[in-house]
Amino acid sequence: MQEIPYTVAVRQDTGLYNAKMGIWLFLASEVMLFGGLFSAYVLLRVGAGEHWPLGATYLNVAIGTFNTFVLMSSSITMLMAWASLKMKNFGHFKMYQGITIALALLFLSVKGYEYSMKFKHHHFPSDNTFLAIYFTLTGIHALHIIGGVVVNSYLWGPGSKMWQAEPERFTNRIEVAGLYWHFVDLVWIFLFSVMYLL
Amino acid sequence: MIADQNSAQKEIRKYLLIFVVLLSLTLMNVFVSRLHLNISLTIIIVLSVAAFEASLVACQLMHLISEEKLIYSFLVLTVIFFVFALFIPLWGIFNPITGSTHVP
Amino acid sequence: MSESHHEHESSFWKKYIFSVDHKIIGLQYGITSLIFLLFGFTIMMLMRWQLAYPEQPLPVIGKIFGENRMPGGIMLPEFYNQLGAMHGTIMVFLGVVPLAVGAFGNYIVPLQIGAPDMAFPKLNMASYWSFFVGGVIMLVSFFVPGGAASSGWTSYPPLSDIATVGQTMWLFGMAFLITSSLLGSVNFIVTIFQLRVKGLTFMRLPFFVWAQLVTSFLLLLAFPPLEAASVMQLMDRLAGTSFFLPSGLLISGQPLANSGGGSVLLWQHLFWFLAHPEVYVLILPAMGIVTEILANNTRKPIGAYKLMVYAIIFLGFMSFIVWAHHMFLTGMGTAISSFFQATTMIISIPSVVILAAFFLTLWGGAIRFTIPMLFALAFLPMFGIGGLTGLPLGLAAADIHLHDTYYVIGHFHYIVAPGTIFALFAGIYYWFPKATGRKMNTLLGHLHFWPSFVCMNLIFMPMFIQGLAGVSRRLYDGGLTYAHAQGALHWNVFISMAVWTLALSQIPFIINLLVSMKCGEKVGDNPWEATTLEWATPTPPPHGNFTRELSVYRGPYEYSVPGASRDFSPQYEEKP
Amino acid sequence: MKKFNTSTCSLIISVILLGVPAYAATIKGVVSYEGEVPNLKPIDMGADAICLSKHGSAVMPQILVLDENKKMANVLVQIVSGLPKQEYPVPTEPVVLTQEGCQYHPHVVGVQVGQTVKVLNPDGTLHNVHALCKVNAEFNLAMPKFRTEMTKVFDKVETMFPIKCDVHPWMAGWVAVLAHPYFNVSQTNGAFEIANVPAGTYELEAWHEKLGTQKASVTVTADETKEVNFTFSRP
Repeated sequence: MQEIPYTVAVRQDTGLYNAKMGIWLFLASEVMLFGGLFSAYVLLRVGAGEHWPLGATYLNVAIGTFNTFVLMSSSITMLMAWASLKMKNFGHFKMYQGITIALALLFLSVKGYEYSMKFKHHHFPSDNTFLAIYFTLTGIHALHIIGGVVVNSYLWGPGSKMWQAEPERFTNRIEVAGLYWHFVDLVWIFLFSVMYLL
Repeated sequence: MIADQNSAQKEIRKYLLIFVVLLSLTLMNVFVSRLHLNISLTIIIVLSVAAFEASLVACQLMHLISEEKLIYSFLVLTVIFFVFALFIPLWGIFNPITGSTHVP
Repeated sequence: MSESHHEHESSFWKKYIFSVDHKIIGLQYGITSLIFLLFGFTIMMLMRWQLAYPEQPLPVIGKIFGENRMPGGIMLPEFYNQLGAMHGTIMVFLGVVPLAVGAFGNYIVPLQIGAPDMAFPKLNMASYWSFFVGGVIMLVSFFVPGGAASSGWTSYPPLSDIATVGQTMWLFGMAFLITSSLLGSVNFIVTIFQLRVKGLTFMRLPFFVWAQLVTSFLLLLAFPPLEAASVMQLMDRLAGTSFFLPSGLLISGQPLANSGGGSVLLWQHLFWFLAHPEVYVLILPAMGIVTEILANNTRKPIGAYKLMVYAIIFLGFMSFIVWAHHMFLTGMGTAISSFFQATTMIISIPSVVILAAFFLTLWGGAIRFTIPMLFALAFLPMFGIGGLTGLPLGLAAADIHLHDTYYVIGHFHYIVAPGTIFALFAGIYYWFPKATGRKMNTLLGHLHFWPSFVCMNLIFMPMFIQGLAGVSRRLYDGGLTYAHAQGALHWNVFISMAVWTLALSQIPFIINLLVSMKCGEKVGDNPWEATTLEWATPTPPPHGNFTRELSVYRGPYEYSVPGASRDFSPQYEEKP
Repeated sequence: MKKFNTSTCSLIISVILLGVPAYAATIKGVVSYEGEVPNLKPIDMGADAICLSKHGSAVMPQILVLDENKKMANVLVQIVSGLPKQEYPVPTEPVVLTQEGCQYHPHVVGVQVGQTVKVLNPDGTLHNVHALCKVNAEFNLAMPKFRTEMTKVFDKVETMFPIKCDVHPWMAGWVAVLAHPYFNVSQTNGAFEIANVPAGTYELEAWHEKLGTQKASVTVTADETKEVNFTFSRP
């Protein structure tokens, strides 16, 4: 009775293993975090009335669209990584996971480039509440991406040794990391539409 | 879910299909935003397309469609409070004390 | 059963400091939060001197605070505001919540559901250390130039946006505390759902576990919006944005050079979206502890257990949609005020249901007046007074007169001090034998209980009188300069005397806590003859908790079951 | 050894003071006001009984203080260009700013960088000194009636910034933090005097909180006293 049950096995009455319930609860709290930020966005936009700038006035929609494609494809490759583990193909997993991390880093560098362009044109968060909420929202989102990259790289590098010892548990870890990553992509879909397109 | 090889191929083909759908919907959104319709119309269209994309990601990629009842209860609870957190502050702005010069 | 978990001789660090055992982490939380409670209490004693004798030098220790805090031993208004803000922050975020959820939750919940440990042990350790770092940041913020945060524990902008650097440290400290609570709540929910032992269905869960489950949901879903709000306030303070600074804001006559367009109400909505569930996070674990102790010491099952479970779930849900009753005076219209007034009235119903169930349990019980029972019994009327005095504040019309007066201070302190903290004392006396194998001394217990009970009332009852007289809260001189307050000023000296006596009456508790660890009366595994699972473990419970196969056969409070051999039939015994 | 050092230092200082007669020039003058005098409403100190009790008669605002022949007080005159670039010794005795009678005296004051400013509160009521400086660190310190004195040092040069009391809104003062000692505020008779000015041509600037600034250039040789007058009028 020493080892913690249901870390890998699924518990009958809930049908889940611990980590999956844990990640879904964490994602629920993330929904509330971005909920708080979007409620701020809505309040600021309504408060600003008509002189709320269109997204396109400050933001380059083309780069934003490209970034959305990058994140969506990284979401798909993350899924492929998990699928290839399910098919016991460790080589494919390493490849797809590597691509996911690379795409995430690409997303961050494009984001960094966008930020530097803003600062070069002297658009700072303190200019108006649109830029303030833009930098805050995308900044928090970028922090989440960095967190995801750290976890994914650990699972790609040292963490993948667990594949030999406990393949089942390692597959679950990738699934859980995948759920987090899809959520980050889901938030970006809303963020991109709200900030760049409206 | 992925029992053997050929159903695996089917799954992967489904994911790629979803990927293409997501890309096209995003492009459609960009196109709609360039039309410069009146602002509330664009908001409705763009947000509903984004919501559809998000549901695609959630149901298919995150397998929410075949998830346990317990996870649904957590998420329903969260969405209720999300809606409250989003719209009550707004209600506060649109319903000021009458007779006071309340500048939002 | 599973592979033997060899108890490798781990170093002192691994075993006690960086431990992943929920019991060690529980004790770490307990010790740290008790120290913070003591520190928060001493801060308030300092404030009471200033309220009782405004602008008179504090004898003896007045000099040690330095010239920019208490020149010549007399307190400055800035220092008083720092003490006020940090008293609230430390007591709520660093004292009561870590004690109620971190210490009791971590230690007792896995034992009561028959689990070897929490679902994610490493996450559990991370949550303690994030709490610890947050606490250190809060303490250090006293010594930065300009002192600690001084715009109340609610830190409303625009005042908090232009405050000194202490406010920025408060925000960083809060970020760590919020992370700690989030990690903790995920851990608790998964543990309660996933690691219940065979036979322990949801309706056989001890009520303490129910209380911790609902509390964890409150923490999980209510804290993130405050995290978002504190990130925005950090942006306001460091990046010069104007989330919470409306345009055309004048700071003592000078227009602020900011982009404006922000809204002060945005912070208040996001803060109170957390803070109201937070105050329920303070009270629910206390209700859980009192239930355990009442059942055990009346030798009777809890009255209407199922009803209480539905009541606490309904209470948890409702606590998310009442927050704007803290904001009746922010210019809200009649529609939104009446909505929140209605939800506030509705939420008082489940609290009354639970309180009534407690009183029902006393009816016809063979009451044993042990020390934990004394505290639990005192909790009932005190929580009753606290709850009932909240009703006028919940009604928008009455709140106009009572908002931000000492009436509010009396109301919530009645619930938190003689309510929650008495329940936590009861919990310490009740579970101390399980944690150490020794019982706390009864005489010292009485010496601690009776004066504390009397002083609590002497402190908080006059606050209602002051509040009704219109004395506002957070006044540096207790209302000295206000004509309407002159009639209630003498109560300040009275209350301060009671506060210092309350401090004296905590000394027996501190002695008792420290001394009984070594030389308290030795007791067995189930000294209180209780029925829940935590008493099935050896004392003190080893790593991995249960040494034998365990399953649950009946409800949590099967006392005086007709036909049973003893007056209690534990959950874990097949035939009582 | 220690004693020897102190004596040599004092020797050197005295030589400097004696041996430098070139600094003897002074710039004097009078600031006068031209045009019809606006009749200002007296300050209503009713909000604080203690402040009210300090004054027998009505208290006129310090924004425009004229004597009978329309000479202006509260005008800061300083040398703004032409001074050699050098470190000036910081005077040891502090500038005293009192809040006597719930008003700042002096209303306008010049302070050298690093010079201590002593703020007094003899009124027996709560004042709070809120300096709205942008270059120096802004501060907002309470002075309850038991805190009769407080010292502050400004460590950066800054042009005129307001000092306000958040308890009494009518109280207002102005402070300028300057790098050199060549400045003076005109008295009630409008007279100002800048002493020990080294020989050279300088540009003077007279500043008033409402009527703006005026410039004048002046050339002084050693031991000379130059007269420079300014007149302000309503825009």
